[in-house]
Amino acid sequence: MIRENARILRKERLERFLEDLLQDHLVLAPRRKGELLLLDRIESPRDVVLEDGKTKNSAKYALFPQRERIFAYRAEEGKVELHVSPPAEEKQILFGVRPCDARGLLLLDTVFGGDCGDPYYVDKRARTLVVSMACVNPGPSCFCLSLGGGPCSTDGSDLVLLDLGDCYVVEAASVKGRAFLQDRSFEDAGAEALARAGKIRKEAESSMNPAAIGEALEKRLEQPVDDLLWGDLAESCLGCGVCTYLCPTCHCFDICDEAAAATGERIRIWDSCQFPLFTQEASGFNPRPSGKERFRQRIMHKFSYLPRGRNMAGCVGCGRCVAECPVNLDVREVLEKLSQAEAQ
Amino acid sequence: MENPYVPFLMKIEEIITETEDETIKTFVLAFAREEDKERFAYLPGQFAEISVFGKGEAPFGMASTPTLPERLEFSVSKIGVVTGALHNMEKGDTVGVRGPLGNGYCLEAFKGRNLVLIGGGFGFSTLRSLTNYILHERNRKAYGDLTVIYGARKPGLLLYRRDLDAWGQRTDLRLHLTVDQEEDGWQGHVGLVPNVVRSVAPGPENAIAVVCGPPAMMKFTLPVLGDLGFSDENILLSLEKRMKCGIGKCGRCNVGSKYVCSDGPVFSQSELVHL
Amino acid sequence: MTECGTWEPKIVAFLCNWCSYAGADLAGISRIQYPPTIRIIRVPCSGRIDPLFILASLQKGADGVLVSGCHPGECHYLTGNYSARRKFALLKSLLEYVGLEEDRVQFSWVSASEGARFAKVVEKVTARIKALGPAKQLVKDVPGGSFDVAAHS
Amino acid sequence: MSRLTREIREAARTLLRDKQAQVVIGFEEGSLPLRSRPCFIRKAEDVDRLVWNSFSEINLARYLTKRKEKVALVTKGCDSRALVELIKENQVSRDQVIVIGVPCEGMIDRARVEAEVGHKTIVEVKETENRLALKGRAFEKVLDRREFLYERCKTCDHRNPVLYDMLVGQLLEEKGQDAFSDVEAFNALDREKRWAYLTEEAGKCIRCYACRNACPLCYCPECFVDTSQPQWVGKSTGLSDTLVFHLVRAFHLAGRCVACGACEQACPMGVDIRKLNRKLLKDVKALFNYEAGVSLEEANPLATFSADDPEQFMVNP
Repeated sequence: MIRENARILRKERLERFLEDLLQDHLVLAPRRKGELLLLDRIESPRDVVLEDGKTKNSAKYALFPQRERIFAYRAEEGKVELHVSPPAEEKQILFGVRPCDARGLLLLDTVFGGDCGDPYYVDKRARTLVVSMACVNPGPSCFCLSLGGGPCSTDGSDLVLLDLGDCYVVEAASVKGRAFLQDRSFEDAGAEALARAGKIRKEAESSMNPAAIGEALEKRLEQPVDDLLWGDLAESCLGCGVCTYLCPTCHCFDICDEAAAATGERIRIWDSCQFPLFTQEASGFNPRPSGKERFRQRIMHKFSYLPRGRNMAGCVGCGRCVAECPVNLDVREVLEKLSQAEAQ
Repeated sequence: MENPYVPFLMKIEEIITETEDETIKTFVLAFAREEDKERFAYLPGQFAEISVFGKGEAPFGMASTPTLPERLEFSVSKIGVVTGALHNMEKGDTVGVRGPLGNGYCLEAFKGRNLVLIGGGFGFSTLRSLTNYILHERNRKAYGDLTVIYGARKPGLLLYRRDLDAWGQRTDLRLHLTVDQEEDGWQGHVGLVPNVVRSVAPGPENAIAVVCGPPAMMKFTLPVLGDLGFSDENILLSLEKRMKCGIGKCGRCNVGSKYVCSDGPVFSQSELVHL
Repeated sequence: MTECGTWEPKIVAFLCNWCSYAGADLAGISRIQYPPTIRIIRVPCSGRIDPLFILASLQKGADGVLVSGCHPGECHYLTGNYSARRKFALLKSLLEYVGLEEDRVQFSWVSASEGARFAKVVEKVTARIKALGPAKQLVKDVPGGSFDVAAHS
Repeated sequence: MSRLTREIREAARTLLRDKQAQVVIGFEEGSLPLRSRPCFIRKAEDVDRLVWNSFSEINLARYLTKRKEKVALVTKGCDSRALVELIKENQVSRDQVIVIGVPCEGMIDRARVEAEVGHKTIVEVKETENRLALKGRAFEKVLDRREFLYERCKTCDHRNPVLYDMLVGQLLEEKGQDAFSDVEAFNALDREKRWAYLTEEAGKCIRCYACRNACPLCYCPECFVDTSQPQWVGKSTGLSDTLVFHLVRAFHLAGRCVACGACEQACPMGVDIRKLNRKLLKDVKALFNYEAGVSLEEANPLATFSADDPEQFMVNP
């Protein structure tokens, strides 16, 4: 992963580097707001907190915000005018996101990109440079390795930084990243630094114990799972939206109007498959009437439908749903139980 | 790039109250711009999202036929927020339209085949579209026998009476209307759609059955078609789910791994048994 | 509007059908003058008032809300206003606590025979709200995009 | 193993073995350090999963409504108060629940512990008596658990369950009455400061409804934020809608909130939800002399009245 083309960014130069970026970019980076560590816009390099692990919100927040206007309208006396805002032009940098979040963008790319793409996402993605910070110290809720990523994965990133203590090894992971590096003067990483980087990476990986989630589970989920098991798995679930809203790959949304007397706007907002209203029809009929069906949908969508349809699981193992679930309903255990459940 | 979430505007040209209880109205919409009309090339079975500004959007199948491209017609049952607001609108008002969305009936594959169209209640709108398409003088020769079986709870709830009367006069279409509750003067069948399908017993040879209606009707019609000898590949269903984006992104209308909006809404029974 | 100094507040008044609404009616019949600031919504009883109605009014741009019912002991439904009074006490205190301008939401008792009192209540409520100026705190910001909303109103 | 854990397991074993209860709802070890989580035990041989520790924070009364089985519930003070309200509101029948009462010495606020170690990754936690031994990848630290309790636990005056069918451990001495000094202090701030604080807190909210769904008393089949005809509250994270959501939710819990803190501990964004509930707790006590979840007989303060209730806030021309 860390290859020949790697460069070095000395820590004492980080502040200057960020200041340069702030000149002509909107920079989003981990920063503290009270006790919360959030990926949010920074005004100064001093706002950035790189050592404290992953942010509460995931990188999707920057490309698929919770609320987005589709258009504003004015409707009077049967006449309607629409006003669609032109896209912003500012370039943005996601600095210091974790490899799991960067990898999550690949899944969002498959959903929002491609034919009939989502103009908001596609436009922002094109304007965004992803500079991720490799994890040297994965936490107990992390399970990126189990899903094909890793604490130092370069998937989805343009540049990846790895902390060597006194400096960062910087590696370009995309064409965009290479072009970015070329424009700036960095020292080449010497053999010694690369060796240290490799060692740190190995240590980070070996500190995790990956459970096998993958083809076996996918195969298993092609066969029906006992409805009673879904009931058991979902028994403690509160049916809130924490797991889906903080997830870097969950992307379900709602479209609704917010209206004043004659004007208003149509907005696109996050929605969650865990909410009863998500599928409830106007007649009151709900194809997923209870928490059990909604829990099943979340798991099946992530670990069966998406792998089948988009060739990538809807999970990158960031562990936010594990750590932030109010009742500590651990998806890793759920998957393990599903893998072991006998076919019907 | 084109923004698939932004509707174009259409004017309500006519509002037709379809049912005696006035809960279903058909809205006839006129294009405001020629380019919208040209872009809106659709097949029977496709749908569009209709916007009432300030209330939101809801999906409706086109009830009109592409053979009359000047107008779009949507039949709307007054159930929720958007449909309620639509019912309060008047001739001359403006709505938004996004579409055509989803996949319609595969007309190419229907060519030369006998067609059995089975509809119930409100679900009949896209079958009306399909029927009128096939009956068009340019198209009729390309298709085999056409049988239409359509049921409602009572005669006053049957949609498109003007079309049904005209179809009844024709010799190139077998029309079977049925109601659950008989009324004076009713000359059609009495009984639930699945039972009528069984008694009419359309032949499965070289035939495709298209079913659209309430879930219960579809559920009980499927085994009847099976008994009559229709294979799963030759049974098409048009599904309905709560939808928002209509382009397979917002995540709510899936049946298993398929989205009703972008993979459907028309599915063959053989596809559905795998979901 | 505000700029010209002729600003008049918009006040949503929830009046109970049996007392305060009749009181307002009497004020009208008796030709008692009071500020034309209120938009009346008739409710069966002050006990029907859900705090949500009050907050929704403020969200939609009301500068103030007045809720008025029968005097204690005179409720058409015997105790509706007593129950309401407890709700109102807690709501008033909560809104104040969170820092909402105190006089935006006000409560009163006006009977069917108190046309003059009704007019005085509206005067007092209006004066207090006028002193505060247009409401901003809970107003839901629904932009009209590039449309200049103010220019049209 | 702590004495309470042992006694809870014994009680559960007996109840399941004698078929007095079909399910025991209690706590088990969580999958992460500093966590315990709800568990549902239906077989006597599984009772050894049950634990009791400083992380048994979730209000398990949340799991009682709409349940058909006969339940034995591991119940601390605040859970029991929620149960009392649920019984009074006819959501749970007293006969359906066997209350395994557990006197509670307060739960640990893990956010405080995490802040104490500078947000370094904690991989292991051991609790013995009042000591909390933390282990990270490159550090070890021992804390006094009493210093890291939730605020609400520090001022809690119902550490013992208010009703129980069996008791594990020993009743604790109750602290004095809550003086609501936090509410007083906040009230003393300028109005603009109070509003600024509340809007900042509401600005963090992501409308995930974890607060509502974790609350044992938020059991409405359809919440006011979810109604569509009329749609009272917008669905987006606009400040106005978010504030109204929190204000009205707090108000719906007036005289019912048992101060268990389920809402704040469920909130992933650290919104100070209890700010509103605390004020209502204080007012309900001061104005109507009522404390929720303490007595099965006393009527809910908003379901009753007194002829001389305060009304000095009314406009009097």
